[in-house]
Amino acid sequence: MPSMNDILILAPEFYLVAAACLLLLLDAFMKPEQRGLLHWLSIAVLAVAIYMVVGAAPPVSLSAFHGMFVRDGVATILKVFALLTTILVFVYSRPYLRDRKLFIGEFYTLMIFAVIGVMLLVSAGSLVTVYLGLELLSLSSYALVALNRDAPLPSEAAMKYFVLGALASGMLLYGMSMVYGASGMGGQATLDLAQLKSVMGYTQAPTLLLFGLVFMVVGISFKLGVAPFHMWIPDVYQGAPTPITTFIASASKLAAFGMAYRLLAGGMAEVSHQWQLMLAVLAVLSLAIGNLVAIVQTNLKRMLAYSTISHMGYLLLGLSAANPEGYSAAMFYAISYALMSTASFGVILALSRAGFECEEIDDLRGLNQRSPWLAFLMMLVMVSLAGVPPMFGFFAKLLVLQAAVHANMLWLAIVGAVFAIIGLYYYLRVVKVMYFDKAVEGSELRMQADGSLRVVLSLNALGLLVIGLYWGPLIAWCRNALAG
Amino acid sequence: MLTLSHYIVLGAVLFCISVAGLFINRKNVIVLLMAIELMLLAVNMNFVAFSRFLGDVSGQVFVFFILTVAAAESAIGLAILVLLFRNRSTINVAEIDSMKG
Amino acid sequence: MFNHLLSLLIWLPVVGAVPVLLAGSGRPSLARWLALAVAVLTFAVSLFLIPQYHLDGAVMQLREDHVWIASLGVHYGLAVDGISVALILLTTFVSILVIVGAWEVIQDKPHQYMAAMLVLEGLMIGVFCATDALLFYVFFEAMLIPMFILIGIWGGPRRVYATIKFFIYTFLGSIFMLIGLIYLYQKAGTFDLHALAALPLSMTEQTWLFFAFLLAFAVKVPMVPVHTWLPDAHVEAPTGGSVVLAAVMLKIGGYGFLRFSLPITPDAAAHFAPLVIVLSLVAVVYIGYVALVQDDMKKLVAYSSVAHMGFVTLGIFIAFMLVRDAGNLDAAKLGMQGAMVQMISHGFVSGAMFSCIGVLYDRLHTRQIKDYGGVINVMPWFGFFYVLFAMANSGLPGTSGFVGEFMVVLASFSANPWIALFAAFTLIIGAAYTLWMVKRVLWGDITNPHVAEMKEINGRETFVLVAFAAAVLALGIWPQPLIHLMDNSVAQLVQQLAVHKI
Amino acid sequence: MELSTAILLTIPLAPLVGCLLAGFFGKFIGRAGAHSVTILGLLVACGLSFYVLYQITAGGAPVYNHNLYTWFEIGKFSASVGFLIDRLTAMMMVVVTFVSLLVHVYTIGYMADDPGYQRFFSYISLFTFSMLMLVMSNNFMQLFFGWEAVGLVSYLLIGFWYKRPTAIFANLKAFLVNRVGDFGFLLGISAVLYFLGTLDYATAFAGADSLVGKTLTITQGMHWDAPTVICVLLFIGAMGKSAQVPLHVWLPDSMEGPTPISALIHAATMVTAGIFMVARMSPLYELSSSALSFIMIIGATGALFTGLIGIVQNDIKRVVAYSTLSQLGYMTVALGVSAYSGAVYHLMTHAFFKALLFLGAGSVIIAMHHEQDMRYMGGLRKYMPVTWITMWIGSLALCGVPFFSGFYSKDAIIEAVGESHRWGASYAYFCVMAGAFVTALYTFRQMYLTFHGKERFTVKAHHGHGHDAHHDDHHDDHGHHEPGVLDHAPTESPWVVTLPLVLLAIPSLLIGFLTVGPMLFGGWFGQAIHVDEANNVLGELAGEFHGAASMALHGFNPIGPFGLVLLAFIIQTYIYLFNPAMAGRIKSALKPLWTVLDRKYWVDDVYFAVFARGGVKLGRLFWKAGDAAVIDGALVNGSAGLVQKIAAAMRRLQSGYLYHYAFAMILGLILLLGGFWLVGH
Repeated sequence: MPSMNDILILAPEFYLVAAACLLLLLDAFMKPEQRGLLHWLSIAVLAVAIYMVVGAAPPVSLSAFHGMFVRDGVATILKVFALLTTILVFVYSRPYLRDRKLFIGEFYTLMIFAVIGVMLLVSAGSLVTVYLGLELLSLSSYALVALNRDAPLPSEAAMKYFVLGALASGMLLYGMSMVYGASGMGGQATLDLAQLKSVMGYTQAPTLLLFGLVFMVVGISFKLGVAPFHMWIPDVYQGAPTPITTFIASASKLAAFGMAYRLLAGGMAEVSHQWQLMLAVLAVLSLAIGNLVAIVQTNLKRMLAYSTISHMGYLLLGLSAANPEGYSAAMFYAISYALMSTASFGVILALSRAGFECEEIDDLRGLNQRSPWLAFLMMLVMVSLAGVPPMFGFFAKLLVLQAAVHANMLWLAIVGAVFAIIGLYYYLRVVKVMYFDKAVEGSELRMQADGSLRVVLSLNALGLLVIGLYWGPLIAWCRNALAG
Repeated sequence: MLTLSHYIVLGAVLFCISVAGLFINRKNVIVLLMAIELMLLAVNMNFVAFSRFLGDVSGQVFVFFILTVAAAESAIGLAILVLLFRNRSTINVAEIDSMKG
Repeated sequence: MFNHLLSLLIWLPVVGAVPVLLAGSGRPSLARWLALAVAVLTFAVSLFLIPQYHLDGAVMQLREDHVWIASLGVHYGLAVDGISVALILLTTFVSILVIVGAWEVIQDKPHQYMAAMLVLEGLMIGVFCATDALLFYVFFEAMLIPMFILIGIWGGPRRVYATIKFFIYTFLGSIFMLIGLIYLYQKAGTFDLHALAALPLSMTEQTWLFFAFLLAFAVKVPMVPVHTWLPDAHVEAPTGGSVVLAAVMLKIGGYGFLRFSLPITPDAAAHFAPLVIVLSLVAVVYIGYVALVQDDMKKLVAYSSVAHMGFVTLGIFIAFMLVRDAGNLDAAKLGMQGAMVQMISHGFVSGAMFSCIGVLYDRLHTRQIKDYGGVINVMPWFGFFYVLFAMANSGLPGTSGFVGEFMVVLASFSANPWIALFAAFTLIIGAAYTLWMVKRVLWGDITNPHVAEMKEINGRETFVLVAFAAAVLALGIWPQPLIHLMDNSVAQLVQQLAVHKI
Repeated sequence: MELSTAILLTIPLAPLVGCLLAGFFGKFIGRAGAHSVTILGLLVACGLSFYVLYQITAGGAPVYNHNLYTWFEIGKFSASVGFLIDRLTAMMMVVVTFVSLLVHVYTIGYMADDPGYQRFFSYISLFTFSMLMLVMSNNFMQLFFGWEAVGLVSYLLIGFWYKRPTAIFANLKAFLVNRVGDFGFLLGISAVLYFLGTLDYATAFAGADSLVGKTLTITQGMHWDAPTVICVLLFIGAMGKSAQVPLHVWLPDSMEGPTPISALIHAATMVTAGIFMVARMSPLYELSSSALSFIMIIGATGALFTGLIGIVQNDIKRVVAYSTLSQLGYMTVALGVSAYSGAVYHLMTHAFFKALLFLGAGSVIIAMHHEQDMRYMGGLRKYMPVTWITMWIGSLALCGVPFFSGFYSKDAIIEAVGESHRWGASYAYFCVMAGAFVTALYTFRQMYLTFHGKERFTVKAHHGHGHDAHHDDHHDDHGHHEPGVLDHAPTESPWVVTLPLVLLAIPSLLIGFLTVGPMLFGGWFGQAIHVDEANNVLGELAGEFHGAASMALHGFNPIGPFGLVLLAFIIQTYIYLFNPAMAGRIKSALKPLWTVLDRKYWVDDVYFAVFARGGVKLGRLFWKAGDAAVIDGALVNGSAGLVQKIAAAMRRLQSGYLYHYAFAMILGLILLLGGFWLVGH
């Protein structure tokens, strides 16, 4: 029987579920013109959730439901930033949704359910929880991608996302089943990650375990969008409505990191020497594919998709170090990436209007003439993505490279460095288009007249600079979380 | 007398069939959905087999979860399928390639 | 104020850029005056360095040290030695002239131009102050952004190619240095340059690190064969951009050698000194010939910059040969001092040359030498300055251009007469390409009717050129104060050369 | 009593002040203001120089050697700005300031209607300043400063008429050829610093003996004698500045500049800087007889062969220019045989009579309305008597006719060479003897063509506009003339022009007679010049010296230089006074020889083809092949293009088909499985 304690530990999640259902109910009884209220309500709901996550953050790691659910530092950090980025998504997407008649309750409820999925995933204590969290997140995302029912691209994107996602989770499950089996051979068969960690050492079926591991790595890589399991990323980023893309590029990347951390660092710690190398190989692949193919993109969202792939490669650099320092670096990277991508897509959202998606890189031509401030923000984001100091993105790169060097994978760090140079090119191209090209006559590049969007977006972009100048507390937080 | 390995092999075979179904099939999306279901069944087969032979019930519990989720999954899948057909008036996999490169 | 003098110097222009930016394109003159005010203020503050820096005190002075990232032991550490002081003064001095020089020349978004200049100034000062490798790297890289913008927005027709080439070239160089720094951090657990200098390293490690640093700074200097970004950048950059680029930014490469290659990898540097020396001599001779045949004035001066910076690297690395092989510390100091003086002097001379070309360009909107000829007929005063700076560029005694080259040649003869021979060749080739340009631009009868309509330099331009001329002559006639300022620092650097780390 | 620093400082600064005033405020102070301030400055400098000379010689002032300020000081190395005033310096100061003063005065007349009047005065004052810095220096650094500074002014003055293509070509050429010399000079200074550890004269000379036996390793097993290396390198500098073969090519072209500076810079002072420098370094040069042989041979070659070219010149200034080259050769030879004081003495006398000749030529040019071609002159003596007479004095001095100043210096040099046993001395002796003959040939030719015979110009009222390209080179921008056609008859020049002629004629005539005893044979220079006993040829000659008069009388010796001069006189008199047609016949008879001389042994052509054109070709090759093709083309843009290609190729993998995506995943899975299964086993 679940004890009161269990309930308390899961308080934020339970609260969000309840809130989501209420919002759904509310939406049903609401006149369309009152939706603004819904918008602010859901933001408030998430804000409160953040408070509950941080405010009641336990000093030590607690677990509920016989260890199926863990609430520790890592979980807290990831949840906070997942919720935060979701709030950002809400703020950025209101004008966009308004212009496209998508300003409906489902969006908010589904998003909140997806966030719940994220929260479950990042504090999963057992294979079952991982699966449930993952599916809750994925299923909501599938639906969200298809939110715009009348456009062809979103439905195609949704279909691709769904099929590949299902395949990936199928593989993940298949891997889980083998790991489950392997754990039984020589020890007590278990689905609990903590126990897996301890029994893995004595398994009689190393091959079975290895196969299981590979299948699980594939599942994780898919979620992260690491080559060669990245194929869905460009199409989904391009096809999905930009707010959803933003969410997939931010919160669900945090979730993916959390999943990787729970499964590999948690369950599979014993065989880290094996998945370390796998991740290294995958990292190189994603760095190459992501950076190279991004160069030839003309569609901004698609280019950012490929840049995501390369960034996930850098994230793997940190993970593959397979030590707390590496994990913290990777988490730091995941956070930085989440914030950078919200900002970059935020600019797109701020510029797109009814009938104008502002998807093409050339759409930004002469932005500096039309709206210098927005151009400046976008430049900050691009420079940060490129990893030029003193931006947040640079220090994230610095840390993962350092983690790789620390783990005696100097070669990997050098590969990362080389591809950083190639990556620089396409980010600079965006700056070039905004600053050096003349604006096309009659193009009305205006920032959406939404006050909250303007303020929050500015804060988000400037934050990249500010954190870059003073990133000590954040990295310290991450390190403590992983040390404890 | 059936041993664990028989079940595992069966599971593997099912899995392979479903995977093959996923990328050999050039026709129609519904086949994809079926293949996915089949894959989940392969997984369930593994879990049940392991849990039975290793004497641990949690595996079978997991299977229930999977079955439930699978139901939801296929529901969403079909929904998307409907959308797709509404927008493109085709469910031919070979024609869903407007985004590439 | 004096305990945070350096921070003040760095952040004053950077923060000062904000109001300039806020002035907006609507009020250009306000933006200009604000920018000028900030630049002058910064210069005034930088003048306090002279009394504040005690020549007979410790080498590194005006220290500021705050923990920046506690968990990684990264510090916000600033300090200056004589060399930094000289370079900082150069920076603040040139920045004023750049802003004055751009006054009404820049009509398109002047506020952004001025702001970028100020930010650039601050970051460059930061580079010269940083005692923490990571902080240095941050300034070193951040510098690229405003420069990228400057060339890209206000540059010439091929500005995009040039500026992206510039950015990626430099980034390529420095990213490997970053790996090197990370490696050092793994060993030393800190980015503090002083600690890194004390860190013992095997020859293999030193070699790898040396080449990582070499790549980073060779691109910046630039040394042959990684110099090709410079001509493009210069040709396309607006006058102010060129001036800052040539006058200050290139020096950061030479400065980097002093701060990184020498103290951290002395043995590798000593071992590969001949390589660098050969490259420097190639820069002097080969680039000299290349400069000879340029049709574009800016390109010509850009190439001559490469040749002159060759003396900087030569002077620095000749010191290794002198200390390690000949044990001749005084000659080593002579060479090192020569390199430093050459850096400062080249700052003035090249800045002045580019300003002159800017003056011509503003009138005729071409930099092709063949479009000019007989300019002296219509602009005698300009001609005076042009000849003066040309002579300085070809190393005429009495101008700053002579001092550094003279000292480096003297020193290198003590190392090996052949090196001196090739180095001294600059006397001939340098005069050849510079004065041939003067002949074709200034002398002769007017052939191009547009030249006949050129106006004599106005007060603003005169101010800029006079300022440069004063600096060039002062340094040429009495270099001792500058040398005295850097003496301790150079002496200490030379001491470090002798220390084996293995 | 000790010389005061203030006075010494005033000497160079006075002209500098004049220069700055005339240069920067020329507009305000006007022409009169410009020449007054500069001449005033020169008067001050000249007067003080005479005072200093007096103090040093008669006043018993000790040698002055002090630093004004430290230029740089690094470790044990230092360079300063300071003065070393001994008899050598004092004499040079007097020569420089005196000639310069006269040239200033002369310029008032010569440049009267030139738009660049103020600029010109500013330049020549600047030159005086630089030259004084050069001669007064007490260390190598300052010497090099003056060395290059005079080069700069020469550059500016040769190109003074910047509209003339020939002028701006000549000044670039002059500067670059001088730079070739300075290249060696700089290395020489480096060698001094390397071997002697100092740039200060006194210290360097004191330690000079330590050089003996030191060597410089050029390559494995190849060691050069240190003194020789130093001396030769330094002398290369002198070769540039003093226009010694093979770096002489710039001097004739420098005649593109206005005549006053030809007199001042390219005859009297700057070009003798090299001679002065070597004399100043005599303690070093005495250490290396091989270097001295080298110097002697270079000088001898110059003395003869450049003189030969003078015979075929038609431009009156170029004749004088080539005679200058040849006379510089004489001085150099004297240096080569360790007769330093002989060289310096000839330097002094030459300064007077050569300046005189140039200014006289200038006076003629004024009279001929800037026509410089002697073929359109003749019979000028009745128009301009003063010029005529003074020029004759100068010419006879140049030829070394006894009692004229030139005789004493030149004859002494020839004697000294005769005495010398240095390797190559016999060759040198032949050259200087033949040189004396050649000198006389072109000198008399010049005088006859200019002042004697019948007039080859016509005076027309109308103003011709046509002009042919060849002679245009010799025109000023004072308007063009048909050759030999004058607007109005030539007249004697104004007093500002003739006065300097007279003032120069006097020393040309007398100074030798008066000073030869003490200066040449009396060891007048004292410690300033150091000669080993072994090499002291002048010392030996001093033995046979019994007063100036008897020396002159001995000079009238038909088998000897004078005989040659006489012969030349007879020949030329016959040809140009009695049988003018013959000149043409000889020319055609000796066509090949004439061509050789007219083409100046093709030296200029070779240099231009090899160094100028060759350099540009090489540069273009480096640029296009090295920078453009290899570095930028192949490496920079090449790699960028490669990346683009790869990217374009990889992009196609993203086909857009679901089953391809799925397949990619499966493939990845299988690879991972296979890979790690293999790793496992």
